[in-house]
Amino acid sequence: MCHDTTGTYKKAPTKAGWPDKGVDLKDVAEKVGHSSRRSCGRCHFNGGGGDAIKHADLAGNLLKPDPNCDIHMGGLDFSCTQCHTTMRHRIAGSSSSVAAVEGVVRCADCHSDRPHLGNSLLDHHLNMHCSTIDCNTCHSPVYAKCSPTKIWWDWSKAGDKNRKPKMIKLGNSKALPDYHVKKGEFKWGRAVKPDYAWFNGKTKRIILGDSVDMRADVIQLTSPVGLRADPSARITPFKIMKGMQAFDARHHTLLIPHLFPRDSKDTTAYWKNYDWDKSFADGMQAAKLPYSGEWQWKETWTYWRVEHEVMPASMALSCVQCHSSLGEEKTCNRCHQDNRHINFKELAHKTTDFTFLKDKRDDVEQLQHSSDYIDFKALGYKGDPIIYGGRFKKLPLGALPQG
Amino acid sequence: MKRQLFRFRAVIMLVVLFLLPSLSMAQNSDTSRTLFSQDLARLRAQEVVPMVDKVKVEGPIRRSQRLHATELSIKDAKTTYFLLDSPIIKAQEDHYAPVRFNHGQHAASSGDCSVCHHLRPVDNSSYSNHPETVRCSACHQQSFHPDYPERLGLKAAYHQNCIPCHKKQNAGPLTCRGCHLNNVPEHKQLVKLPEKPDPLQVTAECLRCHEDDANDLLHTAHWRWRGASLYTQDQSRQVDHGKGTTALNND
Amino acid sequence: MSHHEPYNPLPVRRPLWTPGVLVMLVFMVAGGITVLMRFSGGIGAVANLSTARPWGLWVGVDVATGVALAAGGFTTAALAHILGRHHYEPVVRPALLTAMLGYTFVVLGLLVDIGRSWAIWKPMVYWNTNSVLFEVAMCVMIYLNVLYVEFLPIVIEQFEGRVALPGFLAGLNLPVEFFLRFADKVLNKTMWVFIISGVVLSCMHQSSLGSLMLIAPTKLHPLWFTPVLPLLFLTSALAVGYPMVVVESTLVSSSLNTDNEMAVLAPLSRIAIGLLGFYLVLKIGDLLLRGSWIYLFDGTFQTNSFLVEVGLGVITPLWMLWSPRRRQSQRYLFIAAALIVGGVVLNRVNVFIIGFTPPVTQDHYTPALGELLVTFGLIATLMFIYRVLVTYLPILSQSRGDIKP
Amino acid sequence: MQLKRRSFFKLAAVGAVTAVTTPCTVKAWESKAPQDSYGCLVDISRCIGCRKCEQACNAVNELPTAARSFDDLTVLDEKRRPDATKFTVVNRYNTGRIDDKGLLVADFVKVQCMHCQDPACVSACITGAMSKHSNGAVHYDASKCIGCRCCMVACPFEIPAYEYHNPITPKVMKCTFCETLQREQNKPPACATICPTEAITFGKRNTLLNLAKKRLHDNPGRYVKHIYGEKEVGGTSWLYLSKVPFAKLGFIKLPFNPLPRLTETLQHSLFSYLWSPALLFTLLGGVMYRSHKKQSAHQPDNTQQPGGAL
Repeated sequence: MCHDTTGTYKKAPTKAGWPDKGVDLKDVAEKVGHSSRRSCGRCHFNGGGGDAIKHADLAGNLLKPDPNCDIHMGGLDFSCTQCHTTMRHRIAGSSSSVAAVEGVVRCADCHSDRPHLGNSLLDHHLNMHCSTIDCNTCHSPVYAKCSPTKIWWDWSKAGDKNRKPKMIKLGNSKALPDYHVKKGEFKWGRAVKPDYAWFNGKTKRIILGDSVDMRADVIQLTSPVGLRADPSARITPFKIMKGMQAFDARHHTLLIPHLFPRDSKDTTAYWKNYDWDKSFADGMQAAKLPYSGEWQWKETWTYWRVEHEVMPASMALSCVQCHSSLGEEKTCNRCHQDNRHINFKELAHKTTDFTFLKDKRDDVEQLQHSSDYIDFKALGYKGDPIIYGGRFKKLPLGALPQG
Repeated sequence: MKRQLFRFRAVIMLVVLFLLPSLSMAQNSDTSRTLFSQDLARLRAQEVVPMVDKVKVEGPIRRSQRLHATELSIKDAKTTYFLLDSPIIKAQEDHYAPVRFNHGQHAASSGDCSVCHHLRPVDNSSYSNHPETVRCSACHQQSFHPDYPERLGLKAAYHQNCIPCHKKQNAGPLTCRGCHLNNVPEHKQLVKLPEKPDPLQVTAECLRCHEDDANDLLHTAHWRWRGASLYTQDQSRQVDHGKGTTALNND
Repeated sequence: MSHHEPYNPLPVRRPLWTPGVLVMLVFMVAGGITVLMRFSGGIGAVANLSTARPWGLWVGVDVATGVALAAGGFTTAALAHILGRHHYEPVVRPALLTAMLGYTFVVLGLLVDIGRSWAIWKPMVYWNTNSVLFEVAMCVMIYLNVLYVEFLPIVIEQFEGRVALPGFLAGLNLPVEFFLRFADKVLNKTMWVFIISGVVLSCMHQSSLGSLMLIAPTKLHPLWFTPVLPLLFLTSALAVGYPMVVVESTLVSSSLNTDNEMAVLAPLSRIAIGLLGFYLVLKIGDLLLRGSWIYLFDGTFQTNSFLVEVGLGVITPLWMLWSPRRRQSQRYLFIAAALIVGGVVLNRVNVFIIGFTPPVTQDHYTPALGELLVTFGLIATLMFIYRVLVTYLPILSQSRGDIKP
Repeated sequence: MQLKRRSFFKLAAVGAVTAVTTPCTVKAWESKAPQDSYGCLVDISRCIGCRKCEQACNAVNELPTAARSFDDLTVLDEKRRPDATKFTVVNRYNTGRIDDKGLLVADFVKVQCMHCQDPACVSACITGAMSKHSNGAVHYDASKCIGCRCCMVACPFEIPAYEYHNPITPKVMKCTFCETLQREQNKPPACATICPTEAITFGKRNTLLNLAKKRLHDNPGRYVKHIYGEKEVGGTSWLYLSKVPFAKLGFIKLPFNPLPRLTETLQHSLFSYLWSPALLFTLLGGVMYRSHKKQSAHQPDNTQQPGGAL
């Protein structure tokens, strides 16, 4: 599977266990090679049961990526393992969705902690940002650029055999259903602006069998850990996968449904019998967890960090898209008194070139000229740090509102 | 002869460079990637420049001073990305996939061209642009050259420049595989399987040579669907989490 | 020595299958099985040899010691036939037999030890005249044939005119008879060439066996490594020749109840003292001259082995045999001779095994069971054949004719 | 036994002539080292212990698949020696050398046949299966080998290994200097070609010696002032430069004399044209003749002994 270079290897339906009978195993074995975007993507592009369903930034388009979509894989033809280095088959990378870790990959591993290479003032300021802002914040300003992803999945609506799915198109994407009788109701997103949160590398997780606080409006199955006051935390972009899932009303644990029928005689599989109770009973039994027989639908969020699909440097967010204060008349020259040869205003007012997203999203123009990419107040600032000071620097630069 | 060959190659390169923008403009954006930086780098890697006969030997400090005096700086590094895949090395052996070399990154972090470009050719006529910083392969070509016994071959020049510095700076890749993948040997001859083998036969055949790898694999998170979860809040001491245990809905 | 007794070698008419012989058979079978294992699984299957210790018990004992202890053959021949001391003839034939069998088994031992036994003929075609081993091999090969020729008259004496091969071989009776007659006639005239050649060849390879190790100055312990090692090997071979005859003769006479040869052995031992004394002087002189005596008291295994070799194997017997009175005692004589033999055996073992200390790997060597079994098996076979041959051929002197029951 | 007067004198004359004439013709021992041979210079300070040389050696010489992958550097935890399945090994030595960060720095030493200029194994080999080629290689010819392992006894570096588990056609196994590569493809030994840092420099031995001296001169303090193999046992084709004293890296101190000198001098001065055996033969013949005559005079009836032996 991992070292197949022919692309013909596949597993029998349910995509697990034995290889499909039709595969020419001899041919596959004779052509083994390094893992590739294709072999890794076989699993990792399909998180959630299909292409780009859950991952915000991994999808089948990365087999032949547009350089604008992913500069590493598209422009420089990187394979996964060139960043996710392996040691004795342990593959580096810390996923936000799955807890197991066998090494961490950071942009700085290649780009260093001072990744902006020039020695201009701008480079200096950008490098200073690196201790507070994750690289992806600026360099992956939108996620799911090239393949639409699900951003809402309501399991509770599943089973309505009469409901006809409405087909949606996002930009020039193919038509996407908003409903599937087996799976429930969806919302799709494309070139979505991420949610930003402080993140120090650790994730809070609900593990199977954990009881949750049922009084909460939203159950956060995974959520980033980090505070503004935490020096190791940086503002990091996330896709929040939202949806409705079932919890055991008495044990307050997440319920696992049995979905895929084992065989033609299966009476409990939801996708055959459409009976949640039987499905939960069977699923929880398989997981060796208690099931009380009563369930309750709750909204759940899982945070998926946006880390792939880095855009070319020319498409990174520019200063003014977060720092609305720079959009005013006085810009960098608030501090830099002598103008020298730099046109500060032009520099500050420059906005990102999102023309690449034209056919991917309807409101590209609006996105391009937004100056509120990061909601500083939500992240614990009083407002734009240029005005109110950074998290460890009490240096209000310029016109601090009096009073 | 060599020089002629070089000129010929240079002409081809120029043609390619001129055609490049028009090509990418002519086609839609989906195929513009066909000749993006990687392809350029690939073409550049194939060039073989004429060998420099004589070099100017001076101490590292004097060299550094002179480089500064020429006002040559990092900004002059036009090419930021190289693929190290020279036919010079391949002529002797071809065991490894090309190495990505971020020239810009290295130039910026060292801040001093003379760290790597430690000598310059005495005769600079054929390098009218930047005689001070000719590429590695201008001096370092064939290993054990009978006429230049003290001169390292290209491969050794790379390694002797890269490895000690990475170790000293404790930065960048520190292992062999950090820089280059090895080429997978042709398995057609190695694999001995009957027609239509059953999966267990295939596994046994793989294990014939790769038993250690198989053992390694059995301990990985990708096999066990569990593993150390060091970055999970309050569970960093638990070592048995993974897709098999998390509450994500995976069907 | 004017009154030498008439000497009358005769076959020993005594039952062959004694308990002692059966014990030998057990060793022979065990050795045989080990040899089969060696030729099916390789040397590594039965021996503890390694890259740094390529030579072990087989070379050290089967070959080097075997050659040294067969020295009785040429020393007695030289004494009795070249120097014309016919008084010593009663021991010449047993010594000749010992030498012949000894060398035969050296070659058999070599066949087990060398990796490509089938290629043992190659040195005859491919010559490396720089190689000491080449010289040794050529000498041993020729000398072995010389020994066979020297032994032929004994066969002739027993069978000439009486050849009666059993069964279907009877057809060959006539040719064999013819050959024996012819050989008798030719050898009668040419035997002196073989006798002198035997001595010359022995001197050559006995000394060269010592030169063998001179190629490895870093490996051979300085107590033994000396440019005069070939001379030491030659003198020690000369010195051990007669004591070996004494030991062998005493063992045979006591186990087969034949004559004891004290009349011959006592004067032999007098010569042995001289040779042994000469050997000791050379050895000590060499130690002093090279200054290697400084190693003598450093307490290592090698040093202790050297002390035992010289102390117990040379000085003690020299002291024991010094007095003519003690020389006349069969027991004293036997013990002293046995000590000399032991000393030379230990010397060869020291040079080839114990003193061989590869400095890079400092690899140690302990003989494997397989090596011991092969060595014991070979020795047992040798003794068995000796026993068979003295039973059927006129070798042992029975001058007094009183064969005890 | 009959020793005829005439035949004895004939023999004596021949013996005496050889005995007198030959010792004069024996020349002093001379090195047979090839003058324009190739060699390799191993700069231990450049070796990074990657084991690529082992891998290349294994592939080129078609040696058995190694039990552990060549990428597995944990094998360096123990000191290894070349054996029948590997012609070269790299060993790691921690000599206490410390880098500028205070971390221990290991040194790596490649071990293989040194291809001596006057090889002891070649001198010792009974059939000449070992030979020194003009290109510098000490060549092993299995077709002449009888398996006596005298080469292994003779080698001061304890290099030649043996296929102890091959019952019928075992071979001596050692570095071949990739002679076939050199001859047929004009390529350096595989280990030198693959070495990523050119820790192994291939070239004419004389050039390499000059190069080594230049490195010693140009990098003061970097190396110990010794080129191992320049003079050891009369010189070796493989030369080593090191940062730390060689004694700490498993190199033994060796005499500068070529090892075959002693035995070959002995052999040739004693046995060239077989003068000494001839002389001894003559002498013994003389003694025998005298004692024979004396006895014949004393005992005119001394006929042949019964049994004819003597």
